[in-house]
Amino acid sequence: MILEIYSFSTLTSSIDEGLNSVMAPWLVTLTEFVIVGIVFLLFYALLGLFLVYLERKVCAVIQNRIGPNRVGKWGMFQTIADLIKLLMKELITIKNADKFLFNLAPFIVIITSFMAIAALPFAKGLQAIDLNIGIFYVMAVSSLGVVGILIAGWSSNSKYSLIGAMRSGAQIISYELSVGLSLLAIVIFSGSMQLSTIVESQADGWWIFKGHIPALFAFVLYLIAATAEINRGPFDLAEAESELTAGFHTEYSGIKFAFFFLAEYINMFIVAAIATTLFLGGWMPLHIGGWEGFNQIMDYIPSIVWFFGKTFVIIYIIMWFKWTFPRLRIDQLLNLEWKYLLPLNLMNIVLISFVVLIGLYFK
Amino acid sequence: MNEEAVKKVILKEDEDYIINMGPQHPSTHGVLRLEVCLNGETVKHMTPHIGYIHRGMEKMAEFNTYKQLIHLTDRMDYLSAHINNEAVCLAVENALEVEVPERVQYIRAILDELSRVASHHLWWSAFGMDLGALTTFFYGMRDREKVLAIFEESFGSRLLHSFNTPGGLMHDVHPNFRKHTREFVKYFRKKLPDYKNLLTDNIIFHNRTKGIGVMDKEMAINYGITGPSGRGSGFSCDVRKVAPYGVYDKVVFREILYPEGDSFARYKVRVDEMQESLNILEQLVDDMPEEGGYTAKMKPVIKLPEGEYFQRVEAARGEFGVFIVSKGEKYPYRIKFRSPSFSNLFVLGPLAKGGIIADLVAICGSLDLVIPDIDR
Amino acid sequence: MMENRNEFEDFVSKNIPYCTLNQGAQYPELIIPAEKLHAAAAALKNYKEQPFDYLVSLTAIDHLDKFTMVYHLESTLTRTMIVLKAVLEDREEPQIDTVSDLWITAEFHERGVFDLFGIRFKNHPDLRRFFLEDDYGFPLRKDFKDDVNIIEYPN
Amino acid sequence: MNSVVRYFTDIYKGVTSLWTGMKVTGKYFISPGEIVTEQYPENRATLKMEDRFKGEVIMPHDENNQHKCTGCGICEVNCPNGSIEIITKKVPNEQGKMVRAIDKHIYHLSMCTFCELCIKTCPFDAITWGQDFEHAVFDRTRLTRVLNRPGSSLKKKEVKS
Repeated sequence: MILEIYSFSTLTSSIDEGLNSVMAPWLVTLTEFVIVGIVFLLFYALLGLFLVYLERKVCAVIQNRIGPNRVGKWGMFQTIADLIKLLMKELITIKNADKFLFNLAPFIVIITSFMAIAALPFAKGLQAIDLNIGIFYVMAVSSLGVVGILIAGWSSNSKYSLIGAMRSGAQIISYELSVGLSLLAIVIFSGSMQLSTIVESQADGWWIFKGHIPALFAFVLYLIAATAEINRGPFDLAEAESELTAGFHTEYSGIKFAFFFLAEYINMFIVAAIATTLFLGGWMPLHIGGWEGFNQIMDYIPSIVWFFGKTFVIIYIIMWFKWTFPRLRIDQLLNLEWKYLLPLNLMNIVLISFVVLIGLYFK
Repeated sequence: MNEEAVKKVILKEDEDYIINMGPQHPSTHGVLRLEVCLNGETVKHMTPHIGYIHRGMEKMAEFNTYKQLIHLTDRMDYLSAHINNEAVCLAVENALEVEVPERVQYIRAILDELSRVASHHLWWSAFGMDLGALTTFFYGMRDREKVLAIFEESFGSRLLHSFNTPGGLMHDVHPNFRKHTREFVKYFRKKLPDYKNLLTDNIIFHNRTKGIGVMDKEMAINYGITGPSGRGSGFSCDVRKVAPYGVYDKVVFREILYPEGDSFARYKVRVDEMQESLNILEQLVDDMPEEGGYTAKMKPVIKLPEGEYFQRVEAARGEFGVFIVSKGEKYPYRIKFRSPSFSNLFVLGPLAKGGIIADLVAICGSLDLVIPDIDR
Repeated sequence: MMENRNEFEDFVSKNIPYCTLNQGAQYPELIIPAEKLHAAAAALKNYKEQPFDYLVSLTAIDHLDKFTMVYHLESTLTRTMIVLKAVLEDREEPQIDTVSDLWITAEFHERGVFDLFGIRFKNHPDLRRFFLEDDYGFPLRKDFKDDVNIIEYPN
Repeated sequence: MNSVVRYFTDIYKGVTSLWTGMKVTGKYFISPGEIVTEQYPENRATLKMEDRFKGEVIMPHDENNQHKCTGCGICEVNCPNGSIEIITKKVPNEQGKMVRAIDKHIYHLSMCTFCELCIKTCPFDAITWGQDFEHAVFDRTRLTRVLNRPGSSLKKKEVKS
């Protein structure tokens, strides 16, 4: 089993006890809220900056380039420089735009992605809130982001933006189904919707191995559908820079644009983290039955390293999609969902139910 | 409201959802404005607006001598500048009945094919990018750089090398020219499978281009669509075959024809043409004579005998024609450039009709328009 | 260039009797008066043995006393190229029939010619300025003076 | 049944075609091979332009501050867009006769199209291409240059042996 020294529960509980000893319980809750909020804000900003940097480096290597290399060693501070630039830029007010909604939209997008992060189990004992319907919550919250995109497209009084927003709406509503169904596969396997329970259930093997073919199938379907849901890769129709210049955020500038940009990358992290948690064992190390020595070595790697390692592998795959494929057309995109992904997913669910019922998976 | 009035309201022009693609738009590849009238995402009709970089080249050419106006033709289709130069040079040489050395003809043909490959490289890159495959851009540019390096070594400039002059070339090619051309052919043959795997065989790419913007042969001829776009509709319009100039009657090559007439056929024509150009290059480089000078003897001031001269060549985008009217002076009396992109542009409207915006972008990319070539 | 020249001459003398057929330096030239243009063009387009269905180039020449419209036509069947010339005597208000109903590509070339020469094309579906503003003048006419950007070329 | 088979073969073909595409980019990710990026300001020292590179028109001067330009004005006539202006003056030669000599050879780099006609037609090979390409300036007038250096004079023709 995973080593106790890497568990964050000792740290968190000691903070809790320390606070409890000096102040009233309601004040403790409030303080903890504030601490968690600040930690997540910092994490959010740093992660977003890092992901942008990572994407630029990955695509540069794929395209025989060097990528950012001016600010700092290997261009490490390039994204920070970009952020400072975006902060200093003018916020252009759009003529005849719906001012209130126009300003509200970036916040909706960023808050929803922020909320989804709260339920993710990052490491043993490091989870802000462990809901008993964790998957359901994450899915529900992350699909709220489309509301922000729709509002952004509608309120900015631009024809390109409106088309982009409408595309995005159609896309996310349909791909939501596939994402849900492929996640349902693991819910059936593990018999729980609580993220911590799902992770615990993978202590002796990840679901992608234990669930063999149907789980692998669900994983692939999830990857495709999730890429579509975050408006990325070959499915970036809402932005589609060669058709709609920049889609729904055409009219945004400065930090408001940065919010959309950041939210897109955080959403990528969220879907990768969900895939990690559900299919690849979350923060669980790689264990192979019977190889005791190997398993023990794996245990020495901290759980947080496992989690982020797996997440970034999936993030790399999503980036790999984007930098390889041409963009789909809107009708083909919907065809792919309704004619291919959804039927396959439904078949897979039936298959999994049988597998679980007969007990054909590795326990 | 009665039925008539309702109809009127629905069909009212002001109610149309009109978006202006361009003059600054990533997929119009220059200052072209497409006024697209939409119904949802479906294109109801599309009107191109041009003239944003009209420089009056035909008027300017009336005040330039035949040697001076060569540099103007560079600035039309800047991606195959050499071929445009050659058209004017051939027209003047034919008018004066000057025999240019065989070596010059070979060098010109090699440069033609190199320009064509470089131009198709850029088109391939940009077409991939139009469809959202961003990596193609860098792979295409990477390979194009090799061609440009050859140009730079011999002519000192990469894009607008006014290297032709009536009677021959400005100066001799670099001693390494032949070697580097051979190296490029070898290099690019190795890279062609990447092109195939990355885009040509891709299922998403097939879905985006197959059956999109179908133009039959009749339509292509009627609209005067030439070059790879015309040959994608089965219109045999390769000037190198139809009216051979230079040494093109001495080399063996295939005119690429695809009868389908959709965007994918146009794509295939260009990709196959790159390969065919490599075959031509191999033959030309082997046969190119070592001796023979680089220019015929020409008078310092060229005066064309009175008359009208028409010369056409196969540029990378289609048939490039020069029509010179001379009154026996050192300046042309009237000069007309028949540029391929000008004719090719206007089929975009009929082809895009009924498709959606993404199709419009795909068709526009597959026609391979160069805007300065349209505006002149 | 042209193998069946005799046949072509017969065809021309039968169907386009009002034209003068020159041998020309490069291509055979048919010179016709402006008002007969459309009939001649239609006859050439509908010539059974070698239909001149591909309009390569369309342009005008300003001869100071008259305009000449020049049409380069090619037959995609036999790859024969001819030049059709229509002479417009009236330089003040030049008018000529459009051929855009025969070759659609002519519609755009004619718009270009209208823009730069000021030749009006009768029955043209959409005759508007192409490159320049509406009040610019016709720059490819030899007597054009640019009042705004006066550039004198050193001749 | 046939359509079901076709449905699954379609999926199979599509996935394999996507995988071949991903293999190409994956291959370049693992072994990028040649990196095309030019580290421009850093590689100034090693950046060597081709000998024939057309950067600008220059007039070579020898160690005695002498050039070969006689001020004949052929380059000015041949320039298609008036990038060259020649201003001549009269100077006395050894015999005391007043002869024409170059005062200022003005070259407008901002208008030059690099067509090479001036260099090609110069009967004395007085001007040639310079390889400098860093012409970015904040003021356009700084692109107007006087090619002959101040105080320079015409080089005497060597007697051919």
